[in-house]
Amino acid sequence: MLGFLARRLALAALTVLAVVTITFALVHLAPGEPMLGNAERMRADSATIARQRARFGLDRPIATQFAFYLANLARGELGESFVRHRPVALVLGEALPNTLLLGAVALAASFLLGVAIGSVQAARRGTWVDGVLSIGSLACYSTPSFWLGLVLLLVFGQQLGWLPVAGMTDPAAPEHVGPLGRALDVLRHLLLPAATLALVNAGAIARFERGALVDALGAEFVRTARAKGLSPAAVLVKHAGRSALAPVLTLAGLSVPALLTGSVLVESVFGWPGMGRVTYEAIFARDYNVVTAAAMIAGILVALGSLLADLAVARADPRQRPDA
Amino acid sequence: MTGSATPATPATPPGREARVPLLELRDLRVTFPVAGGVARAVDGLDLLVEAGETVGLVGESGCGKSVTALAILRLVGPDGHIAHGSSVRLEGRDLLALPGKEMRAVRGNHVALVFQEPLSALNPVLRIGAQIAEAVRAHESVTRATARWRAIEMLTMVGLPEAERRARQYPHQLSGGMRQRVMIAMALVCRPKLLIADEPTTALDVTIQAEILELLAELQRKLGMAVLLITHNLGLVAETTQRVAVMYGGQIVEEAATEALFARAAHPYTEGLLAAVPRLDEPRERLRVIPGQVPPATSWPAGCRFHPRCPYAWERCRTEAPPLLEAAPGHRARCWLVEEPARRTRADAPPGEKP
Amino acid sequence: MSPWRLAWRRLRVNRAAVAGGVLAGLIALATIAAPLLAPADPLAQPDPVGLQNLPPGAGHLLGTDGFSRDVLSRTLYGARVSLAVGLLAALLAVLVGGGVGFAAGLSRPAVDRLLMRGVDVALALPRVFLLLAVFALWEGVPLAAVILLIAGTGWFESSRLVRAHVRSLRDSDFVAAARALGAGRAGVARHLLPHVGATLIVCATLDIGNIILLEAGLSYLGLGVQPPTPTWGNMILEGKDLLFAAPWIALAPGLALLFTVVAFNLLGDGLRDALDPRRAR
Amino acid sequence: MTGPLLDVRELATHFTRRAGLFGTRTETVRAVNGVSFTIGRHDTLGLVGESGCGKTTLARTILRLVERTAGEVRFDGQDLFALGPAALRRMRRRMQIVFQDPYASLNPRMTIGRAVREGLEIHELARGDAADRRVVELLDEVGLGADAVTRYPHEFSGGQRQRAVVARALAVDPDFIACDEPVSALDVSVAAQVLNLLADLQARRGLSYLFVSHDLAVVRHVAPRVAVMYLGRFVEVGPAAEIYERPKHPYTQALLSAVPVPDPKTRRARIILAGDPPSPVHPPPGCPFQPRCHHPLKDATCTAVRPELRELAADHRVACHKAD
Amino acid sequence: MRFPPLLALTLLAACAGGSDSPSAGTAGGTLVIVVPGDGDVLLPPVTTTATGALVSDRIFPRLAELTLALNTVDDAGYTPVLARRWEHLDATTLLFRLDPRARWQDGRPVTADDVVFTFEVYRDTLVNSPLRPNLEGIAAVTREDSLTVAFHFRRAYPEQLYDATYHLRVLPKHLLDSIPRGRLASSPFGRHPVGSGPFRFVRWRPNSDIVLAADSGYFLGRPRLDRLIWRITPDIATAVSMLITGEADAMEVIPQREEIERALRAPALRLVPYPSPFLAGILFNLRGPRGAGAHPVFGDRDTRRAVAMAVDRATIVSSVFGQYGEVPIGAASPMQWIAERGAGQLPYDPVRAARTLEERGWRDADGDGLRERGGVPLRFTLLVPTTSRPRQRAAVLAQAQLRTVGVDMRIQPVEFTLFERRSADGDFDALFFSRTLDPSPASLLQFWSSAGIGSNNAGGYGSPGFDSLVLAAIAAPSRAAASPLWRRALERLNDDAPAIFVYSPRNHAAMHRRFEHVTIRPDNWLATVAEWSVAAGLRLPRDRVGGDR
Repeated sequence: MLGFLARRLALAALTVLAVVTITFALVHLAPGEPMLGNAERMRADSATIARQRARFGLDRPIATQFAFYLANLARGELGESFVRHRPVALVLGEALPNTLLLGAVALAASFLLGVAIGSVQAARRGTWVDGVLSIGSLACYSTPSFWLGLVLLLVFGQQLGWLPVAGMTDPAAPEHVGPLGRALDVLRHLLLPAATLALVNAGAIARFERGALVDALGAEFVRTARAKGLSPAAVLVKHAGRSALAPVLTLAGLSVPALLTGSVLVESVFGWPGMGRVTYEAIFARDYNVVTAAAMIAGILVALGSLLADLAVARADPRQRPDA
Repeated sequence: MTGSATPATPATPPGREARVPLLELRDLRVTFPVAGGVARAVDGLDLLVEAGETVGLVGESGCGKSVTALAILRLVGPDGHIAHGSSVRLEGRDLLALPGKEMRAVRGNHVALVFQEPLSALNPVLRIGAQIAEAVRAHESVTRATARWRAIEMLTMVGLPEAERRARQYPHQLSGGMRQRVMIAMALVCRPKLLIADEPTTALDVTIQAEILELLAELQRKLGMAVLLITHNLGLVAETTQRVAVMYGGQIVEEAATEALFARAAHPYTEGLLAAVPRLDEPRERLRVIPGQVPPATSWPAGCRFHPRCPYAWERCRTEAPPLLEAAPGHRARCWLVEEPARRTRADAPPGEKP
Repeated sequence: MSPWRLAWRRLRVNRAAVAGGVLAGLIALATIAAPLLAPADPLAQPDPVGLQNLPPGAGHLLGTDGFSRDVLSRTLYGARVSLAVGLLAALLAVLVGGGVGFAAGLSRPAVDRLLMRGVDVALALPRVFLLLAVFALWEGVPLAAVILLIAGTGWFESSRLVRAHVRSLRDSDFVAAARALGAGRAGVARHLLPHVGATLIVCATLDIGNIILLEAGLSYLGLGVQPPTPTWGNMILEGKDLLFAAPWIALAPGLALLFTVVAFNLLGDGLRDALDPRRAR
Repeated sequence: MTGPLLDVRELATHFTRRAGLFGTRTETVRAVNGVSFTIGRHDTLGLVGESGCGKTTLARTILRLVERTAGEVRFDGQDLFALGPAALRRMRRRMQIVFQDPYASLNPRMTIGRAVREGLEIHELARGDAADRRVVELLDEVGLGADAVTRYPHEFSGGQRQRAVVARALAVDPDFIACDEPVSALDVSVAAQVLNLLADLQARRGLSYLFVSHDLAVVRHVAPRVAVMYLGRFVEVGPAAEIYERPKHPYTQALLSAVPVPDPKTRRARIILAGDPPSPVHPPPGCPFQPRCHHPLKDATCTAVRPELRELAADHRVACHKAD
Repeated sequence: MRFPPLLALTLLAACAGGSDSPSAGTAGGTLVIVVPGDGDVLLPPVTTTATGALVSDRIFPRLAELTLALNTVDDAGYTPVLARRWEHLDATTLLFRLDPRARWQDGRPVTADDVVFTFEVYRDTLVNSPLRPNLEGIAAVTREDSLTVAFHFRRAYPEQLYDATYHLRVLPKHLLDSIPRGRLASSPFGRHPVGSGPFRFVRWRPNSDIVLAADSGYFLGRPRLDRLIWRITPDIATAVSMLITGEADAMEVIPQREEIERALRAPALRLVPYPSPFLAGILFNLRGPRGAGAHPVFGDRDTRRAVAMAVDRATIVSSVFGQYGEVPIGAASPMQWIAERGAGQLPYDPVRAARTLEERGWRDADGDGLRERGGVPLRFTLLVPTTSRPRQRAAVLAQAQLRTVGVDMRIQPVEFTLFERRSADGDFDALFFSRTLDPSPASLLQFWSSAGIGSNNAGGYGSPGFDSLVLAAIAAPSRAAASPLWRRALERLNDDAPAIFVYSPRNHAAMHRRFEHVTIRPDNWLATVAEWSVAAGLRLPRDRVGGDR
């Protein structure tokens, strides 16, 4: 088990190093200047720019810069944002929990929803219910998230007025509402963006769950369970469902990149103060340090997702436990 | 023996007419939709099993014997369809007419199944103790702890050492023989009246097979249940059953007391089968073979289903489907030879075999 | 009957797959025939004041956009880029992925492990993030480069699938038999290629939908193919600002996108079922 | 030419495999662990054993489909493991193999004709029309019609496929065929057809067989000499009549006693073995069979010293300290 | 909460009279402003974002403020803020007397030292304030006594007061002195500023919101509103939705016609029009590649004029902005006082444009509908920043119009920083610029004079005649004297057509109807926000939270 973890962590570290290297090369080799970021009001002369470049070490050869960057990274320093004039760790540290909240809720919701839909489909396979849900989940899966987000915003935010259209909290709300009130406020703001991400992802999970369940329902142990006299629900949930869990968990773990991608689009539609937006803005502003660090965090999250999926699979399927 | 052409009802052992048989199958028909049409996997099958006896159901792959086992418990769905007019009676109760809930009360409780491949028949992600306890709780309102205790007791009974520890293990952590013991424990934990064992030892090595057979015999003695043993292995049938039914083409083609059948097979298929098996006890230079292949279940031949492969077949066999005919008391065969025994003219030479 | 024809038979009776195939075919046909079908020049701006943002009606079946351009014509022409990117990138991705996977599957363990470790790492790269960075940082990336980049970052999954497939087949009895007959590596490869081909066809079909979505997402962020050339992504982008005022501008390409992706997914699912070796027995 | 056709000496084949899903341990499977025997021309050696005893690995190692760990295999005097690629390829013409599963041993995407033709082409035995004619001849020899040439494996039954597999092996006109459980997957009536076919071919072509099976009755039927294998080693080798009538090794005895005989009149006492066969990863010390041995004389020697094969009767050798 | 429009108006009228003087009883209200981007740092000299400037401007006041008339030349156009009075000692010295009541929000008085310190910060190259170039006219700032500072100018000119007050927002020396100048932007102070203005900093949640509260100790009187909240929402459609649902109250400008119309349908919203400081157009590069020689197309004045005449600016404005935009008269934005009617750009005349092009040798020889000369096609590439939808829309419209006279204009959307870089390097054929102009027309000099070549005059237009006209106008002592000079300068520019001035939006701030006393100064739309209020009867729950906490 420990050996397995060590190997996986080594692989994850390798991945993160690759991400950092590629991103670093990408942003530093690209045309454009970070020091001109948001320069509409900035009328700096070339000497000033040169001094700024020197201050951030941008005048040195790229290999040297990379060596410095890695050295700093090893000390846990991510550098400073050129645009926000703040340590990158702070900039991303504030945004990351928000994205994690959104992503985790969306992941959990999409998992539950996807498994539920897939289960109903598998239980009613071949019927019109299956057909309708099939088309529905395929349509969800095939819908661009930005588009779905706008539609949900229009319907539930603007037309029906049930939910706030943007932001993570209501900054104008009274501050004496207490922790519960604040949590409810966040929840209300969370619903639409999380639903957007969850619906798209749930489409994928439902399709997968249905397939895994139909396979499992054809397995001999399901026949055994039925021969024991179990009810169809018990057979579906306890026997087929349990054994279909592992592949679906894997898929859920692997959907971390998709959620990260979705967060870039969805966060800007719903004004969610998360990492996707910070990253997107940083790319355009050529805020090198933020871009590289964000890529690194994304890489860590992706690696973590697949690691957690593996652990969850080992939990769900005793055959796949390392000590089995 | 008369040459009566009237279809015989399933054999009822003499002296038991008054009693309701444990299991009675009448005109069982099961169909499956397939790409090329409809497969008639079981096609008019009659079979009786009395309480406490061991009956063998023998046949080669594709003859419909496993489908029969599943059909008894209405487990052929969702693809399989049990035709209207079929009847499956357990102690007189028509199982095919039962509502779903009552049918579930029969499964595992009155009639239990043991399958061929214990590794795939056990749920890989559940502990074996839980899988057995689940069977108890499905039929009896007992506490979780009681069900668990019953499971461990049953595991001990099937000879699993360290039952308590094993109950916490998963199927993949057991050997093949142990897995099959678990399957048997699971089937018997509710003390069923009938155990249907579908090729229970085929996936096992011969030494393990011997263990399991001993175990089954012992448990049958202890628990007094009837066993329907489904197998392709004639040796197994000979050693363990009292009565045998041979299946071919979705039907019973011969049925008799075990000794009678092995002593003198009435149906040419049974005869061919016995001759084709390499024998440990009496080595032969050359095996007799049944020529050709089993026809697909979508298109059984007209007349006798075995006639294209039968060395004795004559015109009548090609056109008229024979019913089960009584060749001797308690010995029936689905063959016109029963009526026209003179036609069983065959030299020592095996039937026309392709080079 | 050959396995391909069998697969074709199975595909033909799969209603969802047939619907997907027909839809995909119609979309492809409409794309090719866009100059014949489109009622107007997709770039023409007959009257950007008087005829702008017209709702769907007799003159313009799907209305006009903010420039008075015909939305139907633009949607038809927009399919060209979306489909070209989807088809070409998917094709390229599965060819590269298939090649690497095939090579890894047949290579010595050391080479195989090296290739697959590389793919493991690559799979964990945040793909969209990197594409975003490239398209944002380099201006005016040409279409060919867009296709190459999407394909170049999208072949890892298929290489893993193919490698796993090759591995499983490599240990099969028929390969052992071929080796016993004296077949060398090329001979074994010849045995395996048709099997891998089936995997690749399924991969590619399912990939098309994903890539079309990806391209739309990038276009939506203002990257990728540039105006006035219509693509579904940049049409949605243009229409997005007017989503509330003139919803048809974004709705038309959005639905076209949805239908296309659904069509290719249905077809891909059907192909997978039809080509499944487990069903080939 | 003198000498045996096949001469196997102290052959051992071990596999290293990664254990557990995550492959953090490695373990060595001693599938074949020091086996010697010979097969003459027009001769058959039957090899029986239960699953996992190494019999299939042995068959594959002899054909060099698997690389050996130790020992040597001489075919017609030539050291098989000393051959270069070209020489090995020439040698393959003379040795062929028939597998257990006729479904798996034919490429489902290749016609029967192409499968049979493959060997002809590789060894340039025939081309063009001549090859076509030869394929039809071969198919005819195994009892398949000429129409099989253009058909695919899935269109045939198991028995027919096994005939096609035999035709493929015959195409290169071999001297020796390793038959690895050739009829285990077939129904009784069909198995008899294939067994008869193999016997006919041997008679007609003067072939030699290594006939591997778990079914003692089948082996008795086809082989004048039989070897019993347990945990990677031969425990008993000798003439069939000797072994079946007077088994010396307790394992052979148990094996024979366990086979059900299709005759209700003969009831014999089965010897029930204790426990399961040990894993070939951790073979027990001393005699590999001792943990399950029921021999009344079993003692400390059995658990300490591994018995070698010793000749107890003419050509009848047994690896047991206590056998007599 | 929404109001029926009639009721809202009535209430508005009813309350308008009574609440003139802010007192504790009538104070209240929360203004939620939706903005597209987050701020960077809340420190006026170093912020480079619009949000950073808008927020920090509320915390850090100037010495004096322009009145709504935006008369930059006349000293009477200013109202006192931190400086109670000012006087010209001589032609190059301006003396400010600070208001003794002015206090920093930590209680310390605002002193002359703070002003001197402020000037040093703005001028320091290490600080690298974007506003530094605007202070070149000021030689030094000196402390006369604790409440008096003197500004020393290099030359005598009419806009000295403007330069001394407009660009500088006074900073607290006692809080900033210890911070190295190069680190000012990244100092914690920039995230938790302490100023001397009407609003205090409360909270900043990155990418989410920034909250300011009324400072009850503000020496010029507590603002009527309790709180100002900026909500950061990058998506314009979402932002407008927030206005409609009432999640936000105000937005500086809605950039597209369709969105404006959508907002107008919301009964609780009204639009407050104000002249735009904004000007956008197509700038031609007159220089050849790498600044050498003349541009093959735009080096020729007649060709430029022809291209300009081929673009139907009125149609573009109608299409993109409808009634919410206008065609500028030239290089001045509508906000600037020199932008009075009379002067005008070249007319839209495609026939004349085509004729001119023919005369200059640009003919369609190969019949593809596009002109060429000597085998060289009449083709150029227009850079448009990806961030601006209106510019992209206008470019696509212009592209189609130019095609009809045989000019092949290719649009290349480029990411904003790259756009800036290529603009600065002169690496373009043409680009779609957009500028927020200062109230003072003097800023025209840097964009169009020969002296500006190499910095802000990206197109390389240089005309001695224009230069001398502008210099004379800047030196003119009054608007009346300067006006004809400016007019001639603008006409000169239009005749030479170094650019096509395509649009100025007619800005409309979106505003919830419950706010009253709303006036908007075009150069800084929240300049008077301290005077805005919400009548007690119209208050929403969020208006009753209370201000000074």
